[in-house]
Amino acid sequence: MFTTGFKFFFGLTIALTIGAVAYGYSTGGEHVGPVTLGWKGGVGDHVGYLVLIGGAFASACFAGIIVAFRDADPAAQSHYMGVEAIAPTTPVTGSFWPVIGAFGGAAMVLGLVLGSAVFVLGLVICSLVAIEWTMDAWADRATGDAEANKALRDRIMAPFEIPVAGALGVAVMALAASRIFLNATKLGAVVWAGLIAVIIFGLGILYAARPKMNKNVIAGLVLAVGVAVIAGGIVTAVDGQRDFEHHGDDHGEEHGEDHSEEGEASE
Amino acid sequence: MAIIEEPLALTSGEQHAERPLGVLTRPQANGSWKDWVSTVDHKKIGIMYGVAAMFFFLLGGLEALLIRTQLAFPESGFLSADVYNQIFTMHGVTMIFLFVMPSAAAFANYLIPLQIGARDVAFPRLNALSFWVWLSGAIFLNTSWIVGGGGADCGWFCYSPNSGITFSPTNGVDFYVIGLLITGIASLVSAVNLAVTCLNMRAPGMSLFRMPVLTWMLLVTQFLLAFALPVITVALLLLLFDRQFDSQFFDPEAGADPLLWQHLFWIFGHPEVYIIILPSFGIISEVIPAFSRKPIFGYSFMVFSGIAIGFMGWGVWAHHMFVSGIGPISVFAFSMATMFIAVPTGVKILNWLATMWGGKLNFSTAMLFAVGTVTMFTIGGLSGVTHSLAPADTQQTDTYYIVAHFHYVIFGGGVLGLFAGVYFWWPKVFGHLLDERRGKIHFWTMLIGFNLTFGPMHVLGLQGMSRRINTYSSGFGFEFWNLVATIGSYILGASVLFFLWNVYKSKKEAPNLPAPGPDPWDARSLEWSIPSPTPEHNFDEIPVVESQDDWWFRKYNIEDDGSVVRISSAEDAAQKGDAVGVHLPSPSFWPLVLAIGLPLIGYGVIFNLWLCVVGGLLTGGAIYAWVLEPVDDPDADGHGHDDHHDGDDPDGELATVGAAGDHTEGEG
Amino acid sequence: MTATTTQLAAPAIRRPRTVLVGTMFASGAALMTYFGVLAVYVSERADARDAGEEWFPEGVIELGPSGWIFWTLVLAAFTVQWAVQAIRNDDRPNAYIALALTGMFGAAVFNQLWFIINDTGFALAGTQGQFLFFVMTGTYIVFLIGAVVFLALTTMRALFGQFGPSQDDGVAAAAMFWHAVSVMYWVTWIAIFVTK
Amino acid sequence: MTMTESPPSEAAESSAAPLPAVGGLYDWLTTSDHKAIGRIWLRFGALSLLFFSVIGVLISFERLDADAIDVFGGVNSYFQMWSLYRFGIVLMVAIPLFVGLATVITPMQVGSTNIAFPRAALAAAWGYVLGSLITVISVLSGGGWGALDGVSGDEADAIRLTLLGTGMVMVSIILGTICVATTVVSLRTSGMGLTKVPLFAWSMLVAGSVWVLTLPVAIANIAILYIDLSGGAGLFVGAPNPSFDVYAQLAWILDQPAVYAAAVPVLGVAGSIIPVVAKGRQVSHEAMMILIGLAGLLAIGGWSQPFFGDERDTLVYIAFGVAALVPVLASLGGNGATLVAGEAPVGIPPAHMVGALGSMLLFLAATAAGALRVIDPLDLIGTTADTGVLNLVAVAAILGALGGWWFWAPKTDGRLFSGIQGLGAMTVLLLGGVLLGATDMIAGFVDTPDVLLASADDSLGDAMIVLSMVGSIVVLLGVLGALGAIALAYVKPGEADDDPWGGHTLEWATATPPPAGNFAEPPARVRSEAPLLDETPGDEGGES
Repeated sequence: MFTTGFKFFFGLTIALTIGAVAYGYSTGGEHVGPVTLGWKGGVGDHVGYLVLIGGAFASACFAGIIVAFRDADPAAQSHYMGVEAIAPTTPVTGSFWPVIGAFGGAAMVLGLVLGSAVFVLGLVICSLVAIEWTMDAWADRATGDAEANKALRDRIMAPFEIPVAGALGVAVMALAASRIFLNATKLGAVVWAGLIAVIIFGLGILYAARPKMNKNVIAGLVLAVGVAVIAGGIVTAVDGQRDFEHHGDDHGEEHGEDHSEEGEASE
Repeated sequence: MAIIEEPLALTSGEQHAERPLGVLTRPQANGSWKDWVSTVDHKKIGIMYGVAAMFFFLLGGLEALLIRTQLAFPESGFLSADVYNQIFTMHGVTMIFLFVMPSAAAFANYLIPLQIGARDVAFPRLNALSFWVWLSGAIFLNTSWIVGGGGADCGWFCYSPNSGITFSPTNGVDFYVIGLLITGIASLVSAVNLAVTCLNMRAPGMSLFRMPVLTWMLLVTQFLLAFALPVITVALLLLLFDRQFDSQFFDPEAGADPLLWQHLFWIFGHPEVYIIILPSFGIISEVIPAFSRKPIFGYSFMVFSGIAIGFMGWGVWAHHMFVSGIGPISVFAFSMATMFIAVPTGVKILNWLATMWGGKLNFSTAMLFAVGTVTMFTIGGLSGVTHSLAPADTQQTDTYYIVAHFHYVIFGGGVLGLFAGVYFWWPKVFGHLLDERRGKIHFWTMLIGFNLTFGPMHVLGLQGMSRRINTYSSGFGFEFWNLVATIGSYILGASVLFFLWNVYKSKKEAPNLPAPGPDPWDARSLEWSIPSPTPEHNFDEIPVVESQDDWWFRKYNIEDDGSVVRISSAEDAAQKGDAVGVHLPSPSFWPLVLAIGLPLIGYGVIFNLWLCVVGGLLTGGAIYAWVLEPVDDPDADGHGHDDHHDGDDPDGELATVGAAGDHTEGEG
Repeated sequence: MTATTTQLAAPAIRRPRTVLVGTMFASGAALMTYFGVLAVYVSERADARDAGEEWFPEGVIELGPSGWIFWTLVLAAFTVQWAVQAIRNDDRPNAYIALALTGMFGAAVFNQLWFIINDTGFALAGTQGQFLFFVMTGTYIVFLIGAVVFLALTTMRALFGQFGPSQDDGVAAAAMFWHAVSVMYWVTWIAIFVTK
Repeated sequence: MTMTESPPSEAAESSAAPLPAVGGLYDWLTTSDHKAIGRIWLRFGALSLLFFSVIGVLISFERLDADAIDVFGGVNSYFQMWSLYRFGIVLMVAIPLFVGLATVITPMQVGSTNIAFPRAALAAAWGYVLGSLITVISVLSGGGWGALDGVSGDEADAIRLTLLGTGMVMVSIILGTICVATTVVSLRTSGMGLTKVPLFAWSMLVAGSVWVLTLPVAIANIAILYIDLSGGAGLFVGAPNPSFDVYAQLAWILDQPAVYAAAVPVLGVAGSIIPVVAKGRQVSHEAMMILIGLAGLLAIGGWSQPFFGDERDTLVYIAFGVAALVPVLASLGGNGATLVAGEAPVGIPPAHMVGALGSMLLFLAATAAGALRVIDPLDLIGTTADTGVLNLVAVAAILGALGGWWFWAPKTDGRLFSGIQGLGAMTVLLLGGVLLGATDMIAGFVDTPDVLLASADDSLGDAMIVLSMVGSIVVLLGVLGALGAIALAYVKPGEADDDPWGGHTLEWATATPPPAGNFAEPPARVRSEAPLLDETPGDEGGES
């Protein structure tokens, strides 16, 4: 019995295959090329032909899979599991990781252009997110008890998260403070040092007084850090080129290599 | 740390999550081989120690036979000088670190909890860790034959500069260093664990001075280990840095003290001798009273002399170095100290003799081995005293006289005692006796082979034959006694094989013989008050101890007129081993995983540091998993102290009912 | 710390096809990306041939190593299904072994591909053929890494106790994506290595 | 290390309770509720719509007289903005608005408690936001899809960033779409076979499949371009002078047939709205499904990449182009029939109906224009007809999305948008779209070249360019009106019932605004494509 989903995707397959063959012949395909994936004779315009055939292949896979699942009808899924009915979804806890992942992806994109440091940062963020996300997904379904799930998750991940977060926090603080100190005048540095100490102290008091931080404050911090990462990347790109001499050298080396390789290849 | 004291309430009809923590879920015993690799039961670990030690005994013995074969005739070309060096080094290392020490650990693991009336050692998973780490280190050490370009070739004490890259360019010494570091970790962990067990896990009424002598001697051994191993660890680390990372701790040209290694090694090395010998003393202190039908003579002298040895053992290390130029005052001081240490040892020998004196002696195989231990150790001890005299030692050093001496001590005093223990506790461990007739043949062939092997070495040594030479020229008068020693060594080897035959045959015959019962020897300590083989939970109910040799007093009463009257048969007095729902520590795979990581780190240090990352991840991951492994028992707030019953068991009351029916109700 | 984890309620059953359908679409997208690169590759190669230009220097690309990758991926296709089957049978040790083996095969493929890339001595800024060769293999490597990461994360969840007879979708999804990535290579193998 | 401090009974209860919403920024960043995720798409899409409408006006202004007017400062900047408008209006406005609408509505339409992979959907939404920002900022700082005058140097970096930003938007769209499509396939409520899903959900499955099969090909192009620009052989872009080639390689996304993919959901929106307006069932639900599927099929692109071999004169290209008219026309017919068969609305038509029908008309106009465009003798390819088709499709999609938003506002935003304001705005938008499309089509007939900043050869062309600018301003006005109405609805919320229109499908069985988990209790077994019509009279609205 052909299901609706199958009909749709298989229809796509047929149409795209016919399209591919027709396109092949109409763009200069010869002999049986267009019907044999170019086994004998040309297929015409390769780009169009291959994309059409690729689309046909992908939708054929879709068709095969979806008919194997009986369109993933709720009845079919329940039958497969041997139960009367399965609720469509189970509750999923809110999580910062998707948004951090998006920022990590953005950092990778920026890094691909701006420089490897930003890219590596993005990669690290994305890797962390992949693991954390996986563990969140794991914990959400570890047991049927949301409290216990949270407890299990914390039990597994807290031994990593707290030290890493602490180290990162200290690193960011140290880095930021050092930038300020380096930038300020001699007296200014002293003033800044006092100011930073007071701020830290104040935040400490605040946290001690209100240990349950407003979640929106946390959200604001996450967003701020994410923006800072992006902004940092851009600043590095704009300003960093003078500070970091290697940046220019890297390009030089790359070009040098390219030339030598080219020379070899042309020999 | 249990936070949810009660299991979470479930809506009726809901299913339980199968494995919410996946691999972190504690495995359950299910009767397969996995029980052995995940076990935290001190008895199983003890057995594994024993089996593995036996394997390395055979390996070390094979190496010994190779040595003796090479030395049987002058100018033999059987082994090259290089291979010979590797063989005798690995023989020494194997026998000491991979046979005698783990054998002692086998007895300690199996018997300490039983003798003090505990359900397990203090830290069961650490106990498993000790074994697996030791085994991984042992295997690592021996893989140097395959991947290290041969074994270590610097002698078991591996003096510098022989141990340096210059004189030992293969990776053999690296394997020696890292292998001993790994086994050292195992011994250290085990030492802490067992010492805590002795101190903290004793049954009610089991005061320190009611502990059996074996437990006492093992406790002293654990302290010796705990203080001696860090020293060798330091030395080995320095050597590792010298070899792998170009440091210069042992390079005199760079200003190093040439004697640094010797001091560090022997500060560990001499206590190590007592680490080897004290368990054996403890064993025969249990065997001799049992077969003399008398309590041990001078229990407190026995204990205190053991403790004295434990202290004085630290003050004699430089007697290994009399000829190294440490100066006359040092030599004198250490010479005196060495003579004094003979005193507590002599006390022990006299006490054993006095125990036997007037006893109703029963020369079972175990007793024969015990008596053999006393006599052979006396020979070794006396020859030892001869080199406490520095002038004599100057002559004897590095001759076969020394080899003869320490084999009489270690084999005669140590190994024979271990065999006494093997015959004595075999029924307790495996539920059947080793055949006595074959046992006696084993004893006599071993005794003869032993004396034939090592007796002549006294002569050879005094004749001036150096140890550690791969061959000798004819015409110095070494030929005859060397040949005799070689013949003796083969007899010794045959006796060991005969022992294995006895094990096999006895096991096969066991079903047709009457069961030995809980107390086949009419012995005195608590392990005989429970069924043979020991049930998984040891004691149905933790006994309340009222005197030294408590078990004996449950069988016998001393009347006012001094006569001994049997008040109960052993079968009646013994526990039945039928308690149900006893809470036991859950098994765990992580000790094994952690142990697998360590040799990887070792290989990494030698070959490629990336491997260290893999090993480190494995080890670190195992530690992490270990820490997070749940207790998975609703009642778990500790273990081994009292009878909990399983929350799921609707008939949990049975445990108490069953336990209440036995002796404690009547006597306690 | 929960004193016990054995007494907690079982998680609710999820729709068993959700992850698989999602992965199906994602695999389709991945395949189409790959076909997109391949299309340009083949097209430019045909143009170069028509113009009588040399695409690759003679003999630089050897068939041997690429064939090994082919067969490695054939093996991996079996091991990854072995993992699915094992998790369905609640045979966890087998599942872990199979997942680890598949990951190892993935690493092996990466290694071989890296060797091939180095072996060719091609340069990104070389000829059109060399450039597109980099693009092709690079794109493939990205997807391969993606598949291995998917497997690794799945393994992680399996190790922490997820998936089993009642819920094998995660492992099956990883397998599905793995197959899609294998298909990419098989197509590449024919398109680049066989019909150079 | 206390892990569970609450008593067991509480802990057990909490597992069943829906997750509490904190609200505010925290929810924006962490939510796992599809409605909040969809709102991220919708709101940022609305902002983008405003931005790109303004850009549209600016470029049409510049086009009036290239020599005299210099809005952007040079021909190169003009080209950058011109291409930004084209990519933006499709990839960052039209499609995201539909993805957002679908993220909110389709799970409810199929009776699911949430979208499939809510976290992935959230990541997709933010990826879209960030990707768009990266793209726009990089273009504004000198990037873009190549440069007409072949500038080199720093601009190469910015161009690469533009490409990657575009790629990030595409990946996010694919990810978001996969969540929606998977929801439609796998999370339907009991009894709802695939033939019984509401048309909007079905159109999202179709469009999603098309996007999943098409956008990756563009990503492949981007990958090649990126690597090429990063020190490749410079085969396609003539590095270090990135030129028009970058745009040319990607232009197929904005061209027939791929561009139609952005508007496929229009058919679904109309198909969902019209029966409700008509207060009767869709005349032939299955036929509509087939038509939507057909529209999707004919919108599959990627195979026609003129850069690699201009084969746009082939039979297949022409056939695709002409055939695209058919499903749209037929679908319009079907909806018309539904209107006729039902109780046609009396008096002022509701805004969403204008949006739905208007978008259908625009889409029809687009396909008609496209059909003309592919007819070889007319020689329209390469002229402003390209832009004409694009604009028609884009405005059709925007109008459709806004119509849908108006219709589903109680579910997306928990309030009603003003009907009158919406009606006005959409009418203006419709007019603007027609003007925009028609002028460029006519200019195309007199061979006014596309892309390049050049005056038409004749006065008709010039006139059309002026009218086109007027059209873009009208569109902007429409957009301003619509967004203003939405903003006003937040200032003065219109009271909204759970089911103000008498809807047919399950989203109207939830409360307004819908709670977390959507349905207080699982919907009753579905028996037709319009489950709420199946219920006994008087029992309207499924929720308690």
